[in-house]
Amino acid sequence: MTVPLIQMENVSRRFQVKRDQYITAVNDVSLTVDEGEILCLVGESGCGKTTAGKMIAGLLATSEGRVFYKGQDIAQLKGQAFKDYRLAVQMVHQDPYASLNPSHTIYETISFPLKRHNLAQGDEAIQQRARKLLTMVDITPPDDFLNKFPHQLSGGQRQRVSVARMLTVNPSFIVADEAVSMVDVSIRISLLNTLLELKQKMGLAVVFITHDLALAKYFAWDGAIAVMYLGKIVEMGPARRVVDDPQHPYTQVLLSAVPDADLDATLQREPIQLRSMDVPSLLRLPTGCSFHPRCPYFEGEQCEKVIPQLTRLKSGVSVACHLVLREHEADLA
Amino acid sequence: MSKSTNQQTSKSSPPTLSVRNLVIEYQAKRGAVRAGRDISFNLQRGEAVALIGESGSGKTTAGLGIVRLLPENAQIKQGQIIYRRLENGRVTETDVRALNDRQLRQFRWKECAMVFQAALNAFNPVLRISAQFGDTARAHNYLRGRKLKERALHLFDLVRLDPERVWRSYPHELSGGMRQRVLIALGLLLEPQLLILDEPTTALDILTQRNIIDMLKDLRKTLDFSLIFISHDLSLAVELADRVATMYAGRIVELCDVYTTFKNPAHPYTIGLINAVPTLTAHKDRVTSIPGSPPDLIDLPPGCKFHPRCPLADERCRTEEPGMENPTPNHQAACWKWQSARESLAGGWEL
Amino acid sequence: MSNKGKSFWTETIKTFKLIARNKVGLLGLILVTALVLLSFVGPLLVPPETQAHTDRINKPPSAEHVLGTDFQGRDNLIMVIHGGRDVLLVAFTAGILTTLISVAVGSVSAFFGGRMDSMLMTVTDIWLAIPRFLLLVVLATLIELENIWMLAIFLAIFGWPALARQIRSQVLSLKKREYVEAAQLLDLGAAHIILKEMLPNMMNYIMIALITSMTTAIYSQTGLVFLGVVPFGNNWGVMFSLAYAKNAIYNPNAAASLLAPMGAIILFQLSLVMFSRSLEEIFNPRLRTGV
Amino acid sequence: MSAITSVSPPAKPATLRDHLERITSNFWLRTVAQKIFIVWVVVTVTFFLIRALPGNPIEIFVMTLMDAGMSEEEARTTAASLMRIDLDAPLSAQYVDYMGNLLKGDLGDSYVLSRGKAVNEIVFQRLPWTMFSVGTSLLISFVLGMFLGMLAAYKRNSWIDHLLTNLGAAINSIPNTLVALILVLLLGVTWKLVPLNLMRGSLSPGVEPGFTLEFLLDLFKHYAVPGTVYVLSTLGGWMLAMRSSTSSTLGEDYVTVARARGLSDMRIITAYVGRNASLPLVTGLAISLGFVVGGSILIEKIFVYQGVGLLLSQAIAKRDYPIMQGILLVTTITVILSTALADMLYGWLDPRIRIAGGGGVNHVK
Repeated sequence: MTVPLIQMENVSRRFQVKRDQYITAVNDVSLTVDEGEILCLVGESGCGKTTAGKMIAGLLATSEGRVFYKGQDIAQLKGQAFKDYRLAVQMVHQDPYASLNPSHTIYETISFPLKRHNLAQGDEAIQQRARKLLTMVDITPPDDFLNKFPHQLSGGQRQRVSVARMLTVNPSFIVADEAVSMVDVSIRISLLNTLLELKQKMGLAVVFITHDLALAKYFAWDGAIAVMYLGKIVEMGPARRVVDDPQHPYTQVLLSAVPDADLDATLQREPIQLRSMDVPSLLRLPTGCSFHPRCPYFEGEQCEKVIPQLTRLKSGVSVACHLVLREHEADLA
Repeated sequence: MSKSTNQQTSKSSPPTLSVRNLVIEYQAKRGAVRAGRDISFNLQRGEAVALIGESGSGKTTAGLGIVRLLPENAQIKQGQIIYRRLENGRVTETDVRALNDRQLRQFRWKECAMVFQAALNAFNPVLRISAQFGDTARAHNYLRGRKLKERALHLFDLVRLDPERVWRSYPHELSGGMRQRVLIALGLLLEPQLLILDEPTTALDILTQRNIIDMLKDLRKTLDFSLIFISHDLSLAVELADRVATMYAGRIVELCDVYTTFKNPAHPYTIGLINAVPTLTAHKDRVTSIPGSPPDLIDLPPGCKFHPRCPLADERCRTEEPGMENPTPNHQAACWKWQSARESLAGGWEL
Repeated sequence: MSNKGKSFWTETIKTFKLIARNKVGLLGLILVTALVLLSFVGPLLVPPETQAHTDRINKPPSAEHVLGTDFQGRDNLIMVIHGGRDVLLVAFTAGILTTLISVAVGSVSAFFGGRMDSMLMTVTDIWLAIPRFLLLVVLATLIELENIWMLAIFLAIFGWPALARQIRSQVLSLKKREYVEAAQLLDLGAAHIILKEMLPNMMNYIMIALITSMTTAIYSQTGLVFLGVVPFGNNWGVMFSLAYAKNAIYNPNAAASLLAPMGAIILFQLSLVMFSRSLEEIFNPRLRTGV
Repeated sequence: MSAITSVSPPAKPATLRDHLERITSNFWLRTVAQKIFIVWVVVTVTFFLIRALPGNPIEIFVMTLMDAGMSEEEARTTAASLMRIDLDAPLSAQYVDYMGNLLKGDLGDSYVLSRGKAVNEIVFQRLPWTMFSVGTSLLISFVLGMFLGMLAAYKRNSWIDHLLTNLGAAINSIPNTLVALILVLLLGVTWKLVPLNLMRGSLSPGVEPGFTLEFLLDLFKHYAVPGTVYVLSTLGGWMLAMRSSTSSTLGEDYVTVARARGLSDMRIITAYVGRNASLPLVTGLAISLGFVVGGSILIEKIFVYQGVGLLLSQAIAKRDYPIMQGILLVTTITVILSTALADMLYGWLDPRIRIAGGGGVNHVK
């Protein structure tokens, strides 16, 4: 068995909000991402998807559990091994207006990592490399952009520059946190396509964080989707299978609730009624299955008291729901 | 006074709102930002029109222009906004641009309520919800005291809120979705005949968003008002609107019913936009993006403003801006190639 | 090499152009420069007034003595020229020290957070809540301030808390910026992050902090001198305090010896405030690139 | 977290409420502890500075007494009794004694200004005057500054805005001493608008405090000019703060929505813009109180106003340490109490932080 590129093992993360109040943003999450693989973390705001991404990228420490990079616990990495990890795992942020430093030109932005890590020697070589990277992310012609400042670029262009900056260090793993949600609708797809091309060309693994299920399905067409709710993964599996045939009640509700640009599908759809409209507070997570207070298929004691474990079915989809697991008892992988 | 009265029956009643050739500009250091260019549309009684467009398309500007709430550096350069109130079968016509300050204050909210994008901050944080309802009622000599409270509680019930609790609350004690619903209830307080919703569900999570959409659908069935719905999200238009006005570079480029917009769009931008949005059901390969990026509103290209991104553009498109063409009486598109656009682009965006 | 030199000059010229955009700021800069020259170069050109002239005590301004003479018959203009150096040195030193302390406390507090943060902020809050000027006065009587440097240090110790709080919130918001996170991910190093990513975007706050602490230092210094708790030499503060003590305020002929040093102090304060109006323009990359 | 049992929708109110109340009590405890701590720091620092520094004031005082003809023993006993300390005890014991006396409210006796008179008696005689003049001025300047700042923000970039902001920044930077002297010179000497005797002292000779018209008139006549100085030297700060606060409030959505709701301008200006914009200034009120009280030492000296500031400047001139210590302590406590008052006011004005104020206002369901 090969070692996965990134593995999260029973990872939890708590944040202190007041003196003795904690919220559990990520709650006992395990997942693996192999080289060149795509995983979309999908969920509503506050479900912990960004926190999970930041822990993978090493920007946040875990409260419990471990994150492995190529089989090594990233919290234990030192020296060269840490440096390898640090540069191998990069992130694309959400806000194009905050991801680039307003006081540096595009050239400076790209040259800093090149110089720091000695990835190109001499002004000429650095310029050359910067041009090449900008071309790779479709910022063309690069010479028109090298001496510009971020505020002279459009949102989409800025996101492309962020991608180019990250490519300077030849990463093998990218966390893209809502990377297109603040970009105009008409250019989202081309930005995603650029990312997909780069992934193809450079064999990158990508964790794509989004609240948009349709976008997740598009991006992770051949990859996987993990649906998160209140800090936990409730369903995970091949992207198209999860979207087309959702198992977990939450995924079903979510899919039936999303406004979709498919006219026919939207007109035909029957909404599923929730038991309760209110999202539980992260300060006081429900016991048992966290979805039980809202779940349309709520069954009673088991849902209320026992935390369902994410379990793999034969179809390749993992689900954390007592009901589904009972129905599929025969199909457990 | 800019009001004239004429009698008409409600059956053949004229549109609630007529916007004609509205031009709005912002003053920026670099020059005039042409945020609204020649915007024209009618909103029929009881109808819902969605203004759809990307950031900078002028959709919010149009909404703010209608209630004359533009920021200080913006100005309505020309055009006409006619609002028609229907009461007991009589139509009262109001020229919104001609209203003085006092009349304008009365017009706002009583005739036309605008529910804003960032409803999270739509309420004064230091006043209870009850006080803010009271303020609104007092400003328009509407109900007072117990009657007002009864009316408000009834509205809270309509928008699926716990009435007594909300009435006593401060805004910060309510969640984002609740605040949005309170704001919609406040919008309905004075029984306006026109409601403008500007991105009412952005920033809310999906299930809350769904709840509000369903609630709005119900409200449209039970109450009698016309609706302008502003959004960047085509899929929301499907849910709520009767007709869609697609906006690009400050102008409406296509205007027709929802079904046609999706099934038989005529403007290349609309076609591109629909194809650029992935859906839950469509195959990955169906999705294609529009090349290039939206134009700079200070330095607009000549001719059709979409021509730099349009694969069908020819010399005429580059020099001459098309007016609204009529594929059918109820379908308008501002494109020289409206007749052939859909067919030409059927095989894909790249030609 | 030549390239670097050139870019330095173009940057400098650019900066001046930006200052010139704001007329008030430009005037401020000119006045500050003029007062600095007057106080530091002036004394080299004009010999000091070392003795009393009993024949011309408390004369109003005349062609011979443009700003009149004081209670000992000394020329007020010469006294003003020689009385600026100490005031300005204290202002600059205290200003720089105050800024250093507040930047250090503010950024350490924000950067490390946790216990360090709550400890430093508790100290800051305590310092803020005390009537500091009274304490300053009392302490000044206990600790003899022998020279201007000690006075500057003293003023800095009393001046930093409000600024430290501002710097802290600034650093806190910068720390959360995505480009700072990106720099962390790219392993660009703490020095790079602080100096290249955060500092340039804080410069105008720091400069405003510097100017505010300079005006505050002069403000407090004026008060201390007037109370007579910092005994030294000839400076603008001592001049007007002495004039006041000699009842110049009730003697129309002597008004000039009160107004001349007071005018100098006010002018310097105003020109600093005016100059600070330009800072926004100087440090805004948007304006720097002229788009 | 897992200790909380069964949560069925909707969440039960009681537990959340308990939670809030626990924080509340914590908050008050912390606040009170912090205030006491501040007072302790001030007292301790001054105590040790006065006694531990080389050439410490007490030794000097003893020497002065000996120069005046007392024997050393006599002099030391006199000093010790005036200051309520045992000069022969170690410093730590002196400190304990001193703190003990403080807790009993005994600040020692003056030893130069009016020898033998209890410091707290002297200080409390003067304190009302300073509180009156500083408090009134601060209130006037706060209200006026808020008004002008709002005006400037509403007329952003007009000539009146430029005039107000530049003027505000200017007077804000002019030392209050100079403002006072200029006013005396202009009003009293050059233009002769105000009789000089109204700028010396806090009451005319022969006027007795009491609820008489004569007293009140005289009080305000003497207060007018020094009051103006206080107002002027703080006005700029309030104005600039209010301008920037109002500007950002004007950009808030709820103001736009209030306009869309057709509310009257007056209602928007007062309840929507004004009330929210003034919130950050309320916290500043407490800090500025400390600042203005500090300034009173200069202003009262110039106007011979019979407050603690003047007393302090006299004590400094004569190096009367018990009085200096006493004034420092009393003003620190006053300022800190006012800070607490401002905090409470803030909590009352802003429902969002009312949780901290306790009481039954939060009804989170």
